[in-house]
Amino acid sequence: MKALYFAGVRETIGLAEEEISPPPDVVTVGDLMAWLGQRGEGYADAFAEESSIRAALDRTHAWPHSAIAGTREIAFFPPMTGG
Amino acid sequence: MKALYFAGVRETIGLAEEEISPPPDVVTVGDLMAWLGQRGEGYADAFAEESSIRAALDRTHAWPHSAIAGTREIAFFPPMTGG
Amino acid sequence: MNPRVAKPDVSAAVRVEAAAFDVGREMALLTRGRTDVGAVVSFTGLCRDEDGALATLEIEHYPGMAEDEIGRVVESALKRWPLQGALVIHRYGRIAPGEPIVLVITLSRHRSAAFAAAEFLMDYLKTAAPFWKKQRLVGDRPDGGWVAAKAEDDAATARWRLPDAPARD
Amino acid sequence: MNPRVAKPDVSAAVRVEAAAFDVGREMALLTRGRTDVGAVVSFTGLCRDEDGALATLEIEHYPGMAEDEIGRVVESALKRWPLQGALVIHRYGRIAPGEPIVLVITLSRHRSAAFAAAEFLMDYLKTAAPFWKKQRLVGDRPDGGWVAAKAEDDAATARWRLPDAPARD
Repeated sequence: MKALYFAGVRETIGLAEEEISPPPDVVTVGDLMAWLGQRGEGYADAFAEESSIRAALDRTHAWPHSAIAGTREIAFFPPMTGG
Repeated sequence: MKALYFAGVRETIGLAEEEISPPPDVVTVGDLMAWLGQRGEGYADAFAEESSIRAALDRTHAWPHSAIAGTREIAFFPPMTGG
Repeated sequence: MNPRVAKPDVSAAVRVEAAAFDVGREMALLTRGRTDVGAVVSFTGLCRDEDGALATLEIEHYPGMAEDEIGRVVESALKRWPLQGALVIHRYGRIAPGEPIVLVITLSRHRSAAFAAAEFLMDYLKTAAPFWKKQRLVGDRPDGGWVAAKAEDDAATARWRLPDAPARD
Repeated sequence: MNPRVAKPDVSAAVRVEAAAFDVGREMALLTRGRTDVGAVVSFTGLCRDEDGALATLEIEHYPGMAEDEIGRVVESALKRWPLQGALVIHRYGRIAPGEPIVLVITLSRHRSAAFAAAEFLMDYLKTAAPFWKKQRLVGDRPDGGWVAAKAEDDAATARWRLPDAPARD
């Protein structure tokens, strides 16, 4: 599964994208955030507050409870400030 | 006092403008409409229905009960359809 | 007419003219050299051909009052919303289908004021600016008569009325 | 991306690009040759200099999702209002104060639909389109950080929510 990081999340983690292989007990977006949060300091900071992160599964907005099964691309980013 | 007629009112009366000298008992816009309505066939038709006519005193919207004293220019026209 | 408003950095203008206007050009002139404007809303009213029935529209207006009345509506908008600029152009004379009739542009720091003021200006223009449209039709009977005022336009204007403002009719 | 809609005479387009756009030109292209459109509303979002503090804005976006998400919002607008056309352009990259960032244009027979749809599109873009703004400041400390999302933008989006639509968060 490809993970993409944008804006503040990208800067805090220090990576724009990477391949990840979460274990089978990582079922939801929220599970994945908790799992990623344990990969190191940048990750821990980026995922410290679940409510300040948004996620998209295959380029569609998702929620913490959304299931990640079958997803090819997951993205994490702060609340959007376009327009 | 100068009287101006626009759009359907102008066509029905057959005049775009004229000088008028209403008698002293013509006090309001409504009085003036009744007085003008007696000047001939076109006028009678134009002023037959008070609710379908709008008036302006010196280029400001007025009501049937508005007093005409001191007015230099009065205009009559149908409801507006600009924009 | 060009009613300059005393507030700094607010440019308000009203034009009543026969010639067609260029929306992009008017917008560029209003925003040129400015770095304090965040939102520009424009409304352009175009002449529809009524499914091919309309040949041309003839717009009659009350010279002098048209400018004054639009100017008053612009002043109301400037009092009501934190605008940085407002432009209204209304054409008169003969207008072909597809041509522009009316233009409203509003400038503000934020979008909500610019949107609300533009819609307010259009609603008031429709019911209070002294313009009348006559239709010239395609075919043997070219006189399509005067366009009738719409009750929905009065309703659209009424919703902007402040609680303490007197009703107009 | 250019999601053509099956309905006749409705042109919908979404563009995400670095280059600046020309509002007048885009409007002219949308209305060219048409005599059925009565109302054109445009919204242009400009980069403000924040009273001289801002040097440039850097807009990051999620390529692919940005186009898809705006396309979905445009589809919603087309379902909700009788539009004859809709265009959304959103820029990314480095943008100087005074430059345009986002453009929304809506076409309809009547003004109320064009106004409502343009405001709806802007409200949704603000909260749902994957763009993030970073400020570069004038002076010794150029990093102004990421612009924070505003609660008022969420509230503006929420008011368009239909009674049966699920909340997004």
